[in-house]
Amino acid sequence: MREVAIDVPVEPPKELESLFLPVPKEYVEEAYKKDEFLVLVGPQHSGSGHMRLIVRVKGDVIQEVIPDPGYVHRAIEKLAENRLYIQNIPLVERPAIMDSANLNLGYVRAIEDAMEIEVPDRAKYLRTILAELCRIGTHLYDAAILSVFLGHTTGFMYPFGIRELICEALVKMTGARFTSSFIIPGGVRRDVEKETLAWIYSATFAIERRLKSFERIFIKNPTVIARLKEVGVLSKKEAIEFGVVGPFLRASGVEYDARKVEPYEAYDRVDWDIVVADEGDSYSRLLVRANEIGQSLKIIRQCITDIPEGKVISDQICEGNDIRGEFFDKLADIVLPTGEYTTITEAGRGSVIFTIVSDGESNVPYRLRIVTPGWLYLRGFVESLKGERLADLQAIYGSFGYFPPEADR
Amino acid sequence: MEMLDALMQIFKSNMLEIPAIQPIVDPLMQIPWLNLLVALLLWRPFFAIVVMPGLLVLMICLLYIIWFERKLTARIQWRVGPLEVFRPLRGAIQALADGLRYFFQESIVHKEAHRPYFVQLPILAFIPVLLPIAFIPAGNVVGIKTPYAIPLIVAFLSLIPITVVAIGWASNSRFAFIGSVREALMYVAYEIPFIIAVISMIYLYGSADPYVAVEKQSIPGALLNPVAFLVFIISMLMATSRLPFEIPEADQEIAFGPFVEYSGMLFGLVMVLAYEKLYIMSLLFTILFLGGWSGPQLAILGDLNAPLWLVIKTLIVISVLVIVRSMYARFRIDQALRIGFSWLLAFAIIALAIGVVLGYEGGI
Amino acid sequence: MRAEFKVGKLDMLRMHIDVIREAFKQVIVPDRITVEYPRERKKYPANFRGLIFCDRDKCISCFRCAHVCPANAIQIYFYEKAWPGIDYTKCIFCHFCVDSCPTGALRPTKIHDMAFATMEEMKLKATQTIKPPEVFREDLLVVEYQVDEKGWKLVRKKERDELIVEVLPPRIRRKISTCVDPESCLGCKLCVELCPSNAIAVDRKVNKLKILSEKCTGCGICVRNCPMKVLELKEVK
Amino acid sequence: MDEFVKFINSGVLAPFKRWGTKWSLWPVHLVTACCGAEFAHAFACGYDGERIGALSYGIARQTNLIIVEGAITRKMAKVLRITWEQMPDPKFVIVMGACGLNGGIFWNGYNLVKPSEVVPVDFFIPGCPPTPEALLRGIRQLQKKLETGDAESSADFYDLKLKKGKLPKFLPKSPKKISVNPCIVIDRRREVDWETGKKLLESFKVLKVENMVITAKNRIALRVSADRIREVASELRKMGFDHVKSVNVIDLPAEGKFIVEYHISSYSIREFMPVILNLFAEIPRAKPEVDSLSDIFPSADYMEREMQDLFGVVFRGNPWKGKFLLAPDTPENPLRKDFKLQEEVYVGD
Repeated sequence: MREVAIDVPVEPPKELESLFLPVPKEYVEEAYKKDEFLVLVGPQHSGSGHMRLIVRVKGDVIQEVIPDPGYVHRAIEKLAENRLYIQNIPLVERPAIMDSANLNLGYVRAIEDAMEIEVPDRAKYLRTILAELCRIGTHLYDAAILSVFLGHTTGFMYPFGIRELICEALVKMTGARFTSSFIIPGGVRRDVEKETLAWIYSATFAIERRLKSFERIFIKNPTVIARLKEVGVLSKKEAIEFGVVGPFLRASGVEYDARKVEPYEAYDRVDWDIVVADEGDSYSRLLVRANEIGQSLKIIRQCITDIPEGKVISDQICEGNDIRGEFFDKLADIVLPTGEYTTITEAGRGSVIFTIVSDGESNVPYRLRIVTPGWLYLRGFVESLKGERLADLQAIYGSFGYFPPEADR
Repeated sequence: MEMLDALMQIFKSNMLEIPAIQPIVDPLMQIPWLNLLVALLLWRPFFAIVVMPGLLVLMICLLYIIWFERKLTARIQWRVGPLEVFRPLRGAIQALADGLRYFFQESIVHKEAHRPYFVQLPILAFIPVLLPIAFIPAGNVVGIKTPYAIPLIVAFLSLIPITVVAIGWASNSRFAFIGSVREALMYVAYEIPFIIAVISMIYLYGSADPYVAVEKQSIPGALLNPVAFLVFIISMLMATSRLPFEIPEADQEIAFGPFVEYSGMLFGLVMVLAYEKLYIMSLLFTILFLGGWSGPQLAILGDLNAPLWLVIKTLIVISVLVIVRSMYARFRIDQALRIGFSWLLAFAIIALAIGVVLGYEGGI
Repeated sequence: MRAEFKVGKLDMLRMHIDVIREAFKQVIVPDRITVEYPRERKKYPANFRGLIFCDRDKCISCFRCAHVCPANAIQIYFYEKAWPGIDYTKCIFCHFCVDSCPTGALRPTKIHDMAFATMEEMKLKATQTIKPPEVFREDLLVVEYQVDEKGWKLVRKKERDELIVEVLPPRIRRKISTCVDPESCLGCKLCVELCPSNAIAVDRKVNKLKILSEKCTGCGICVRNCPMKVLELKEVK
Repeated sequence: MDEFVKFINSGVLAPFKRWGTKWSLWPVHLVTACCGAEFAHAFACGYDGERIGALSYGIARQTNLIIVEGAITRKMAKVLRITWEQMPDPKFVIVMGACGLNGGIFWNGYNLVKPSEVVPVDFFIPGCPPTPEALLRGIRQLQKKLETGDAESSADFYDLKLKKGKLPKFLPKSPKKISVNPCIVIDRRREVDWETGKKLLESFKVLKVENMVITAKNRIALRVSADRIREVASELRKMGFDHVKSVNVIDLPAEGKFIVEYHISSYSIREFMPVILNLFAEIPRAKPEVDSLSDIFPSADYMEREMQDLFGVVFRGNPWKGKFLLAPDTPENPLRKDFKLQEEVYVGD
């Protein structure tokens, strides 16, 4: 029990009213008059991430949910306006570090689109492998969070165990467990050796084997099915209305995947299917993602078998095949032509949109707009909570895999 | 002095006979004063309540259950579990470290809590949890011998949820309130099938006396009335709020429900409440369904055979129960209530029918 | 492809059995994958992005690392020569600086497990970056993941992993600065002032640059700062 | 009471207390940012923090360790402080990740607070994110501190004693080139081979927009005047463009205007799925008001609120008032160009 005397610039609120911040006082009073009461879920709550949900319940049934995001708003859009294009690569990865390659890819594609850089085939395949690894990782992460929200700790451990393999694959390829910063305009930072690719190829089988265990103990667990079936239903019409994205849109029956709709990298050269479900409930959201992992593994295997030899970085950027030693010289002075460039990329949790506005003279973006999937499906998530029970809040939260750092940026 | 002699006589008249430790006990009994202590310790009622299957074993059991639960869960979850705290014993004293930490941690009573009740209730809750120990017999080692032991144990067990609800009320917090309501609802859902299952076994044995129950189990009760066995297990899971019925204190939903505001030693107390309840219920379960203290006798252990068998069987029951935790997700409250009121109740009535039929004319 | 899963009553029972079977299988033969960290250490590949140190002799004070750092964690400190100090309270281990270093002076290591009691000691001055730190280690074993078609195993070896790796330096090309368009030169002498190795002189009579190739380190500061962009780095043998 | 506390801390029982606390450091579930992923890895089966006695647990009251996982924003700082105050003594704080130490990559962001200014911190772990090993190292160091009483860093840097050199008169300028008079053209025409686009442009003629241009394959920019934006949007809605992918505001202080953009696309018509329409209007900077589209496209609602926060552009008709994403004490309209961030420093002293 040490004496602690520190100078604290941020004081805890003296009165509890300011904790209700986004809700006016009258709202609270009105709720109490109707014999309903407000439950604050989060941010320090073991069933929520870094956001708060103000839940108005009547008995056990949720009447309305007001989201209070912004607990992880780190001003990425502002910072990006103040940094070189190349310095923004680590920055744009940070919203969702388990999905770093997909976010990175979206940003880099916007630059390549503006500068009209032709990316070599080998780099395209490597990027695809990296993006799919991250996608598997994200889906596993969300499944793990869902299971811990349902009180199923084994279901939390298994995906995180499998994720260790994904992390190891990323380390072997890029040198970092999460934030790879590996994709640069014109290609990738360095070539990946044959042995590493072979390792990843066999790792896909190991992942598949372990996933069977996970499927038996969690996905096809009767208690899990009881908790998730017909909970948080989002019909096709609602899903479109609220602009839900990614696997959650597909779970509601819309066959939309940016990888098919506007193919990029090597996605049009490999054979894979869009996974769709019709029910739109929490369980189909889980199932869609579980099946997508299988598709991603298929893509990775095809990519590793088909990968061509050759350069990994475009001639327009660098003559050699290794950017090391010339990274600054070749990439620091990127200036995009005037205009607005928008790319749409399918990240793990849905489409991520990067809009770069360039003034044609600066080597920093004039404005970088990032719309992450989390931010897009927040509305749908909040709407699907209405009319469900309080205990279902966590089930739906988990089934959407809502990741506040991604949403808040 | 005379009073001491009288006491000594009482103790001696009802002393445990354990051939294995007799060579140690005999010389000790010659020493004045110390002999009184040894006699007290070996006095059957005292031994039953304080040592075995009472408080001491309960404590060891608690440490064991918590460690075993964590270790087994870890094993299923591809990991190791508590280890580094004491490597030679594979981290077996982890629960001790946690207990010590809780013991020395600050106990916060927050501003809005009902202060006296908030502090007293966790201690009060121990009365219904610990009282049944006095009535649980292990062979001829028993605290209070009564033919109505089984109904009494059930009656005391039914008091525990009331203290939990009161704890939630005294905490005066939103999640604690929701947790209390859930506890109350769950209580109704499991208590009726649970009591019916016990009654069916009483019918079956023709007596509420544990001695009769154990005597009549030449075939274990689990085989005689498997339906009651099932109902008992499920309601035991519900009563001790273990997954998949960990609803009143659902960590991720309502943040440990009634216990959300407790900290330090008080939390240590409320946390072990469920485990103690589990221990008592498992003892009852062993007596009713697994033949109680009957088992191969070792002559050298004498009277100790019975409690030893009882505890061993109980530990096996608990060990099997903890595995459920790592297999199932948590049900929702309405689903659990539906299970309690429909399936469980139906099965309980079937069990009662089986009990009545088999136990026709004064038991099997 | 449709993700569907229809369940009947009998399937429920089968699924219950599956769950129980899986759990008991793990109890009997656990698929354990834990790396017991303080005692063991996972072997990371040589390209792992860990702590960075600076080979002072190779450094040409070119400011590339400081300029490329996305977190502004690198500052150049001036002593008898100038080389970078790294602020680990900001460093994000992206190794853009290592990739930018034209001479291979910045060297990566595999050191990544550190905890500090204060933030001050993490802000490294240039004098502290010239050697990798002494790290407190408790590890006795090295673990590697082995995967094949059959599954995933942990292979343990009794050895200590060497954390300071000799990463092959990239192709180092010696470059020197040259004036490609002397007509456009304003003669502002900014390059002369900037040059850290005093390799540029101005011929007063013709107002022309003279770059001493033996002194020029090829740092490129003059090239990047020239207002008229008349300078260029040229490769020499 | 003080004597009692003193006795517990230094009396006969103190070793037991220290031992118990050492092997039972339970971190509270306070996920603050993305380092939470590595935190989870450290406590999942790959590294298993429970091995060394640390069990991740739900509620502040029952734990004794906060692991600050990365960036602490202004909103979260309050929560961190409240959580810390809820915890019973003895309690400890470990900060992991560069963002939590000194801001890391977000060092000059407007919404970041240093955790070390909010709560007393025992150990700092560098990395972005730190590996699970690094986090476990932090817990080990804390255990060591509990055992021996003094905090020790796990790495020792060599220090060369050198005399300070003289700073040169001129220092290299920053690599950033920022245009003084930026010229922004949203609808720059690009020649692409795109049949559907040409057809679409034909069909958009009925909208009577000011300008429509194919800016790239699958991208069309539609310029409208600010007062017609609702009209055009509802027409587009009828044509099958059913959701908004992004709402964007571009600040042009030199020209005294904001550009408000809606990126509209379709999920219901397969042919239009890849198409992203950029519907944009210019509004004066002095009176930044524009009609909200949130009733036509409910998907635009939250993004309009966000833009309201970040730029101070008022969307008439959006029911939300007040801050949505930002904390009350964040600077006003931080994404406007006149809000300047701290500049980088390249030379150490």
